[in-house]
Amino acid sequence: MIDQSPAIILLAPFLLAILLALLGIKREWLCFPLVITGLAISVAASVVTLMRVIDEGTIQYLFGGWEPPFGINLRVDGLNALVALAVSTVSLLTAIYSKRAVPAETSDKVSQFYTLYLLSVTGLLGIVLTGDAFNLYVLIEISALTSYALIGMGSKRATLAAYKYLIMGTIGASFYLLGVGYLYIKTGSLNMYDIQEQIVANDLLGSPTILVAFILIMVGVWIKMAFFPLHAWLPNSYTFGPSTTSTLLGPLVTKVMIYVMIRMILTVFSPEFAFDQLDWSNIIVWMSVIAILAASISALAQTSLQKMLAFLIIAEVGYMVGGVWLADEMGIVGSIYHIIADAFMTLCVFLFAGIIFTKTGRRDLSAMEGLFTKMPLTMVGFLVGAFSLIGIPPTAGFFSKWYLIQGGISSGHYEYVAALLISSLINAVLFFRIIEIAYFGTKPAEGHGHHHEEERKDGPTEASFSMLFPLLITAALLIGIGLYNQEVVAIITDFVSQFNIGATIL
Amino acid sequence: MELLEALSAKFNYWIYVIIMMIGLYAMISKNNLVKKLIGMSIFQTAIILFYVSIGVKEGDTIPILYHDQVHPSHGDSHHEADTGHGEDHHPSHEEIVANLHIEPDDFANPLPHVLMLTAIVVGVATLGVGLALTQKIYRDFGSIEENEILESIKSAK
Amino acid sequence: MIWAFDLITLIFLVITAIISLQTKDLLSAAMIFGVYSFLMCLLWAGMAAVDVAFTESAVGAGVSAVFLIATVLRTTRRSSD
Amino acid sequence: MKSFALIAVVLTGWLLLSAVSDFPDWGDTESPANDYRLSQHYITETFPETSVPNMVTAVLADYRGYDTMFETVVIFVAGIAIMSILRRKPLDHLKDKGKETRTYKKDPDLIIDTTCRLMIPIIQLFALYVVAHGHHSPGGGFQGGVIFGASFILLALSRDLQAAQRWVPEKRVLNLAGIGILIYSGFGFACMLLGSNFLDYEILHKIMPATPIEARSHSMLGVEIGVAFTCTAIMFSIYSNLASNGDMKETL
Repeated sequence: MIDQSPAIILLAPFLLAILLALLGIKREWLCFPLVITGLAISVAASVVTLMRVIDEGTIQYLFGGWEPPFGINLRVDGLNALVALAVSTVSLLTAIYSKRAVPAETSDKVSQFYTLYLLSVTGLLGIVLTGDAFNLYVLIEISALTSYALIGMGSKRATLAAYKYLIMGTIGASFYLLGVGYLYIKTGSLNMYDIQEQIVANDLLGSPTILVAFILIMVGVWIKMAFFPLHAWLPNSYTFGPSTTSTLLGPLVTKVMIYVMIRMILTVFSPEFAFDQLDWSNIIVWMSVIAILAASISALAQTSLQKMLAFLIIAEVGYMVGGVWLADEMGIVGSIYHIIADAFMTLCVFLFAGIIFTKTGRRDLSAMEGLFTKMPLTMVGFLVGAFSLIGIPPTAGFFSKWYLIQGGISSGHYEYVAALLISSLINAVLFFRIIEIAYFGTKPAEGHGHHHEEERKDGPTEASFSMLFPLLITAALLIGIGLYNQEVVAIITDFVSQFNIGATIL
Repeated sequence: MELLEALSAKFNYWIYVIIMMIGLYAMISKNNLVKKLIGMSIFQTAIILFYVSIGVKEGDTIPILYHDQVHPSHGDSHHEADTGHGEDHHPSHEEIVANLHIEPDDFANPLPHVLMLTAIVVGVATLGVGLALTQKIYRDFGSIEENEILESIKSAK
Repeated sequence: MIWAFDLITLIFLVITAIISLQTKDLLSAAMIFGVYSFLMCLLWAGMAAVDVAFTESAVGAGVSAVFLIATVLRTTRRSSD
Repeated sequence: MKSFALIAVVLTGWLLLSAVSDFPDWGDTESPANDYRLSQHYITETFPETSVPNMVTAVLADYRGYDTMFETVVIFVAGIAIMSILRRKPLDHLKDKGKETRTYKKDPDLIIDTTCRLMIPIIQLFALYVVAHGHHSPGGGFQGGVIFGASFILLALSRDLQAAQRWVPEKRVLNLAGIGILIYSGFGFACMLLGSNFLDYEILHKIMPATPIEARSHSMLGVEIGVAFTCTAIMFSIYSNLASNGDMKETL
């Protein structure tokens, strides 16, 4: 059974999604346990797989027993295994949170919601694990279609946001598909490693078709990850959808797409092609600098908590894209570490936003008045997430920024370092504003209409256990990933060092 | 005539780009939500056209083995006469394979076809979800023109 | 594959695509989209991609067009562009 | 927006066209895609390895069976997604009933009714043939499933939604779709339980009266039937949601 662990990671949520679709319609109480079972198996399988990868190196899993170029395989190395573990853990924590939120927000469609939820996770895990370029497209579409529906189940505005996401997402996925087609016409293969071998064997790196394929895949993936000028679909989708949706998709979709970008650059096109031959590093790092600054400043202008967090996601995407295109080993290590750290910090703040929304029914910042006294534990969880986003040690966010800045300095991109620092400063302003409202904002509220407020303000007491538990676990994980950053980075460095990125620079 | 032959060598690839750009333009610039979705379908079928064009070979046929390749006993009348009419001889899989001669250039490349079956299905799924969203938007906002919807959101604020 | 057939179908494809997107009446747009899909299916059948053509004739020209028409009848036929 | 769209489209078009001159000629048998061992293997080895003459079916259901499973899931997701977006509770529908005064109940037209009555069984029979004969001729689970679904759509179009729903009520649709995927993945999980990899049909010869190579062929048929179940159910489900605007009452 150990041999099957890479497949079980994604087949467990898949099988339970189908069982849930069959059994859950009439028995709503079954939904939640099934979801938790599926995701818990998935997390366990991810842990086993990660252990195996550390012990044995790259693992292959052949579907149908066909050798790679003929069949589809899962190929798990240090990068995949870590990201898969992060994805399955985040989705498990979100699922625990959803216990009360989903029946409240999608009253009569609980089983459909959870089916889509599990299939969305299946899609994301499949994207992370697969070794086949076309299979990646199919799974991108699964995760995209489920996202459209999960968002579209929200309020009136959410439907429009989902439609916009559908149009943009389809353009992105189709560009990716077209890029794979351009690779196929030149190499005749679809397996990522085989494409790489064919490119080298036939000396195709100078071919215009491969160049166009690279541009198409990059643009497609950038649309999907909401890289700054192509981000239009993201803020409204994550603001108006049900809170469980944004808690699941916010931390995962963009990070998984960044994983796809790294995988494409490192494995399919090779760093020599992407970084040395093209020499676009300067342009794209500047683009990411603009992305970070523009998104951070837009975040300052928001009055709604969810929307502010959505813009922060866009800024974080800028960090990671920039980090990868520093074309420096440390930068890429930092980006990969940031994928994992950012998944958990975004989860942390989105969980907080979800708790506030279910407790108060409001999305604006003033909903947080006086929460320190009313929901102390929730605020502790939130503080850890906020500190991580700002980059205060010993949280994971500090270390990921540390590695990114080191990469920026060693590759000489000081504009990127400056943008990171400015964005941290803006994050500090943003979160201290919230903390201020939550800490001091209680007095004016008590000032007027005390007796009248009393019954209404009864509502926001401490969040229920099922909501608090994932938040506190996430907060603990953030500190844990921060404290054990050496171990995590060792796995990542092990993976990245085989590409000799530092050596090829200059 | 030779000019046309030369033109037709890459003609498929040119036209696919043109159709795709028509679709893309509609997706970005059209105001009507249904029109955008029609544009999206055109955009996706153009990509399918591109893939299918990759798999074409000069003088090929459909990627299904000929009947008499797979069932040699039916086609091979001499053989039949030797063994006699009375018993029906069904050759085993190994026997057929041993006598099988397949010339790869006779058949179109099946791989793009397989991929595009998936892409067509994805296309209709996306179209369906898009249409469902359109109907929901019409139910909520009473319009399927993007600018009217945005105005009604603005005036509601 | 007969290249003349291919050429003519391709040109018709471009024409139907443009007409389908330019028609102000959405019901006709949906119908012409069905024609477009059917031409596409012919083209693929000509290129020996029978399975793809079969699927497209069932899915693209058949079911997709029905879905589009259903939506048009459930919303509105008029389009501003 | 229009000028921006034009610039984006022209740029993309130029980018795509710039690579066309680098492509191998259309129909070139020596092009990398056609000449590489991948497509060669699929053409020459498919029959020896799976005993299915239709290469597309074999590659679809066996070599790339994992892809096809998720393709079926895409359909399934679309069905569930449309239901979750559009479906409303009957109560919601009653509220705004006042707005719509059109009645959709129509008298069955004699010609349409009779034609459809004659056509639908034939269409369904043809759909079954397409599913079952996918190994030897074009067709398979998707096409057959869509055609079968289309026969119900035709029934709903020619009479009304209720007539079709007598055959496929909403609950049965969802169950059918789930069972379809369960059949597909069931073959995969059965392989896993017997100690092989997911979807490695060869191992199924232990529980099937067949040789390992025949086991592949038979499993493909089973898998295609699963696909057909899902396709039939979801195509009708999408139609009935879209045509009734989510209330499952009135048809077009």
